[in-house]
Amino acid sequence: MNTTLNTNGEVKPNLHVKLGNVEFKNPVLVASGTFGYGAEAKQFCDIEGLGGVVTKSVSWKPRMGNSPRRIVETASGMLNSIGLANVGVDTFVKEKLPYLAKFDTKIIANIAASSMEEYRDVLEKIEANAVPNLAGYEINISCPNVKDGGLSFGTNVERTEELTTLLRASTDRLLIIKLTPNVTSVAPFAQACERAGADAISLINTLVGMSIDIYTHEPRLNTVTGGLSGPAIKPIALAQVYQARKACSLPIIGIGGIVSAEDAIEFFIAGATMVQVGTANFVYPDAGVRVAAGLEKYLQQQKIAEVTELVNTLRVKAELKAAGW
Amino acid sequence: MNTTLNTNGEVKPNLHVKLGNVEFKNPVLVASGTFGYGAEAKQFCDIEGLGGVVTKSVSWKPRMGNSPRRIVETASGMLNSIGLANVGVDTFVKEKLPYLAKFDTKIIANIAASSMEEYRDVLEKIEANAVPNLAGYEINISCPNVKDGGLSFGTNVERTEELTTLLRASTDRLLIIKLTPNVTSVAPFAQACERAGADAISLINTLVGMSIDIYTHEPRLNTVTGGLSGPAIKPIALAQVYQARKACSLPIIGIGGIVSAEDAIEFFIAGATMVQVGTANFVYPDAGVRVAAGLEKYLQQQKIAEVTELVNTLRVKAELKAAGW
Amino acid sequence: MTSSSVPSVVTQRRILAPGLVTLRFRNPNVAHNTIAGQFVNILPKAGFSDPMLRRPFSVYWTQGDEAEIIIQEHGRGTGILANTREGEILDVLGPLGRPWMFDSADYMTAVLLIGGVGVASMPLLTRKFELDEVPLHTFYGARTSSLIARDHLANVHIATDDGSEGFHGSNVMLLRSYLESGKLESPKIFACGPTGMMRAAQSLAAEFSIPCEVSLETEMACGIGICQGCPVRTEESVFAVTGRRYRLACTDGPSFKAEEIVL
Amino acid sequence: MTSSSVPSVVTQRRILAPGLVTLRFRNPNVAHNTIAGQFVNILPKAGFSDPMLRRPFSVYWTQGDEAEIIIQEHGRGTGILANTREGEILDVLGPLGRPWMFDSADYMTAVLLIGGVGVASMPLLTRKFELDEVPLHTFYGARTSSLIARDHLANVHIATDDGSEGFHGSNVMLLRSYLESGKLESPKIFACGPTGMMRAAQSLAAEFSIPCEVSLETEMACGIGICQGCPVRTEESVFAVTGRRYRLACTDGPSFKAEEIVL
Ligand SMILES: Cc1cc2nc3c(=O)[nH]c(=O)nc-3n(C[C@H](O)[C@H](O)[C@H](O)COP(=O)(O)OP(=O)(O)OC[C@H]3O[C@@H](n4cnc5c(N)ncnc54)[C@H](O)[C@@H]3O)c2cc1C
Ligand SMILES: Cc1cc2nc3c(=O)[nH]c(=O)nc-3n(C[C@H](O)[C@H](O)[C@H](O)COP(=O)(O)OP(=O)(O)OC[C@H]3O[C@@H](n4cnc5c(N)ncnc54)[C@H](O)[C@@H]3O)c2cc1C
Ligand SMILES: Cc1cc2nc3c(=O)[nH]c(=O)nc-3n(C[C@H](O)[C@H](O)[C@H](O)COP(=O)(O)O)c2cc1C
Ligand SMILES: Cc1cc2nc3c(=O)[nH]c(=O)nc-3n(C[C@H](O)[C@H](O)[C@H](O)COP(=O)(O)O)c2cc1C
Ligand code: FES
Ligand code: FES
Repeated sequence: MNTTLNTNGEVKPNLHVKLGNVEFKNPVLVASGTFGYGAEAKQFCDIEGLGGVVTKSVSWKPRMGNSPRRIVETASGMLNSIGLANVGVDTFVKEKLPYLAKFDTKIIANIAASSMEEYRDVLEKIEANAVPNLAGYEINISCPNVKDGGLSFGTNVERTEELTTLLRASTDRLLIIKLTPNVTSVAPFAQACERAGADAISLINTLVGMSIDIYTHEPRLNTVTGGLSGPAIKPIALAQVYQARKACSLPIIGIGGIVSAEDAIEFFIAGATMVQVGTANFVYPDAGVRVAAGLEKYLQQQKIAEVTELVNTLRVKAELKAAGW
Repeated sequence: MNTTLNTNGEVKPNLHVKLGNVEFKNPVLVASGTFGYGAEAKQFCDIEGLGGVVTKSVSWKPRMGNSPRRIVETASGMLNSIGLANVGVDTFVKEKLPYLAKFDTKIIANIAASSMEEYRDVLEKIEANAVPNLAGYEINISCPNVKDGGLSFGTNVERTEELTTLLRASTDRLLIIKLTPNVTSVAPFAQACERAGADAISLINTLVGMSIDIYTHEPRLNTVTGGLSGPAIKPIALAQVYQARKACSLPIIGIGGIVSAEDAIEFFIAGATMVQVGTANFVYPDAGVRVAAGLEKYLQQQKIAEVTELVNTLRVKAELKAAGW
Repeated sequence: MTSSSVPSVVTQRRILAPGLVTLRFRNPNVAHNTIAGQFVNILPKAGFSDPMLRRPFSVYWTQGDEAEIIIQEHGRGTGILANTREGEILDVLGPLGRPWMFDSADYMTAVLLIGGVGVASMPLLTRKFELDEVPLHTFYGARTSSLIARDHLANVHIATDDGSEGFHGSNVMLLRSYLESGKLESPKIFACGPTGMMRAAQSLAAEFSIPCEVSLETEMACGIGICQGCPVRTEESVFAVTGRRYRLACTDGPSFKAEEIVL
Repeated sequence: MTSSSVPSVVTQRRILAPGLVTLRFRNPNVAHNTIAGQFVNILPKAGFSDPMLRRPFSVYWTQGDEAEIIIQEHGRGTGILANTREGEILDVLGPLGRPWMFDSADYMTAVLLIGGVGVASMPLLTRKFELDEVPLHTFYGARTSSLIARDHLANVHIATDDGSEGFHGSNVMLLRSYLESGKLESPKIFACGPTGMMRAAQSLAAEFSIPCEVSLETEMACGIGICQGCPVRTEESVFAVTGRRYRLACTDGPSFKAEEIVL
């Protein structure tokens, strides 16, 4: 249906994906907190080349963020302790949402809060000010670098389920729960989201990490520990997506260390329907567009008509499957 | 007491550390599974320059290991799925232990098993064949890449405590429990080990990770998922050591991504009494000796007389401490 | 149109002193559009993730289609970059950041206060002042004479820590003597250097009630305002008015009014 | 005494074909002690962890205090190494691995079966046979004529996939015709090349009941037997006798008796 021909008369692969009843032009989103609210990166990235923009976590009140130092480069990754610095939901709906509404792409509003009620209030405020391309919400229950950043929800199956149920009642748009990798097993969380009626889960958020200045004996980050992201964590993210894929039937949005189309394809094969590009935006502000372009090329070379054909195609040998891998 | 002068008449820093009543010549061990049984690396590394050798996990019976492919390089790290390939405890006590007994350094025998009884039997067999420089045991309850590799102990606080109690009864040598990072919080595990009478805990073992060949759609490792190690995981390891340090008063052996003396020093500051060098041995077989040498240099430059003065010296601002960081 | 990072061939590498080099590269966008005070963000090794992040460098000079940076070897990233050879390709993103606020009407004499590699943004600023015929004094402090990058500066008063050239002592002390003597008519300080020097400049400006702008170096993940990783703490007075506790060094800066921030 | 990795300065770089280069470096230990079939393990970029692991290369040639390797660009590690320039330093660990088993008494004619960059361990083997005056035939298969590394080989029969030189087809087919004609007296095959070629060599050797040794390439983390990351599956018969399911490519190999392993 969406099959078209490119200039060489070859079939142009179809990158469209559907999540719930929302159609995205491609499966590549930019991750919350790594692309601002769109305006910042606009000069460097063709926003309409993205499947969508997940906005920086927004909370009820504006948050100043943590005091410096907020970032530390590590081997193939970085630690951050931004502290959910954000403009607050009022400014978000007044300025940020209308700005993003001008682009032909989808918006997913990421919400962080420290109580059930705050999550709901923020969501309802956005819902009341929705713009046409607002696809839905991503609920951040997994921020490791503020003390009230939702991780108390993210590491507790019951609270995850309760929160999801509550928010489900407040919106018909996409409800996506963003899970943390900082748990023994992601499976029960994925299942809790499914039971509570989420449309999808996204994973992973950052891993708890730390770095120390050996001359001052001080933690390099102001908050002692922070969140680890970037290529270093890709193998972990991929394993968690795979484990979530086996545990539930919700669509999964894969996140973690994606820099190239090849990285994204690993996530599709492991079971993700869409992906988000995070830290890579800091290196190439148009990383998401590059990933989408590379994806199209790969599909063409592999003669695959639809990107959705890749999803959940991991070939695991029968004997390993039987043994529970 | 151990203070000596070097050729320039400067004070030579004292690298000795004590764990229980065992004295190690320096706090740098080589990690289990990354140095064989000593003989393999001997040509490339002055074994007596190490604080000690933690031997490859040994089980009751020999294990062939997993079928290829067993290793995959990742960004600043590697995945392995060796599958605890080892000679079995019989050969271990007949050949490997006597070989290592010839070196003036300490041996820590790492044990992996799939049942309480197997752990105990292996330990008692080694105990019965102990050599003078056998300092004790490291109990691997955290191998992620064999289905019966102890991770069922490592992710269950009660079983961790039970196993530790059982093994404690079988030896007066050092009993070190090696913890997994694949849990929501390491704190209860550290505390369980302390309650059950362990002499120390070591952490971290590898993180569960995965890599996929996007052309065959097969997992790159034969076992689908494997264990991630190397510099990529250092920030995570450091955070876990810090969290364990706050949770219990057992000595900690820090492991994860240590390549240089600077890396090791971060672990000491975070609260580790000793460290282990793992993956780095694959790049520099004498990595442990290099770390010890670098450590001595740092202490000299910083005019610190004893390496033990570094331990647990993280400076956390009062307001952060109060807030629970 | 969006502009992204551009492969830029290195056309010249000069070694000024051990660990101090300049790299000239072809990048018409940076060469034609940079205003004094802006910076570029350069990837130490494209295609590899250790090191992963770009490194920020002030634009030191521009001519035709080429731009130049000056690199002081500091850690691993600058180590790689400083050893780039002619003909190699750099991955350059920029120009980024806000320029120096040279257009304000609050001064008549420009005072450039330079500490070490803080010189990097001064040649373009000097060119601007010369074009606009603004009287200009440059107080350049360095550890020792051989570390001074002399190109494209004007009316330079040198101060060295070791007394190997010019005034023996700090450039801030030297500037103070000029201020005390009243030799500088309605001056504004443009300062870039180590934090200690910047703080001294901040107090000096307060003491003499003269405008002062400081260009800061903070760690940056992105350089374009999307990571929030480069906060600069604002003074209570600014916070009271704006409600903003922090500004971003990469997009609100790198230079700030000295009285508005906490160093 | 322990020997560790040694900084080895690159003294010569030759480009044989696009993506195929040789590097000669100074390393007396490797130069004097390598026996044909052994390899070195080289760090793509010392001090950085992406890529992290060493890359194994057969020792291609040795002379005086210098050793040479031949690199086929494959991925990121070989990409960096192949672009090393003269004067740069490589971090080289070796010689490693077991040499070719050329000393066995089970043959009179040495047959070198080469596929592509599998040529790497053959020059030293050729030198050994020439020294020992062992009759020698080399069957060298390549995609096309320009990819053939001709140095230091002897009695070479070429086969190319595209027919651009020598026999049009595979070197195994060419060898088969020699074996069938009985031209080779009591031969032993020494094979190194792509897995397909090695399997073909394995069958050929079985069919003609002649000894055959194959040199394998597996992923390696350490190259010295400490990681257990490079298993080669042994034949059931070997397993039955030795109880070992796997051998290690790095220390038990890289070359194995063809009949003892599963390819
Ligand atoms: C706006 C701006 C302009 C700059 N202009 C110049 C210039 O013209 N010439 C020059 O030599 N240097 C300049 N610097 C400093 C330069 O960016 C750092 O020296 C460099 O990033 C250090 O990288 P490294 O890998 O060598 O050091 P490492 O210490 O290994 O770097 C580790 C991390 O810390 C960051 N970091 C370390 N030191 C600094 C620093 N001083 N400022 C910012 N980040 C730092 C790195 O970017 C990296 O993320 C500038 C910095 C900024 C913010
Ligand atoms: C004993 C031995 C001798 C060799 N001799 C030569 C030689 O003389 N000349 C030459 O050009 N190549 C040789 N190879 C192959 C060479 O080591 C690989 O091409 C190289 O490791 C690929 O690294 P990369 O980073 O370019 O590729 P990538 O695919 O990016 O590497 C990813 C990982 O896979 C491993 N890997 C990928 N391909 C191979 C392979 N074929 N063999 C082993 N590991 C691989 C890498 O070492 C690395 O760990 C030899 C391999 C072995 C085991
Ligand atoms: C600087 C920074 C800020 C982030 N802020 C948020 C945030 O506000 N909300 C959120 O849900 N995730 C946030 N994240 C997590 C990312 O969205 C993403 O889950 C994580 O970085 C892993 O992906 P990556 O490796 O591609 O960066 C942030 C990550 C970084 C690096
Ligand atoms: C190839 C390989 C094999 C390992 N085998 C074992 C093992 O047998 N027993 C064990 O307790 N840990 C084993 N480990 C884990 C290491 O001892 C160490 O905990 C981990 O690799 C993290 O440290 P590193 O980053 O320094 O490698 C293995 C690690 C690697 C990479
Ligand atoms: S460096 Fe990213 S916001 Fe300033
Ligand atoms: S490569 Fe490590 S054992 Fe062979």
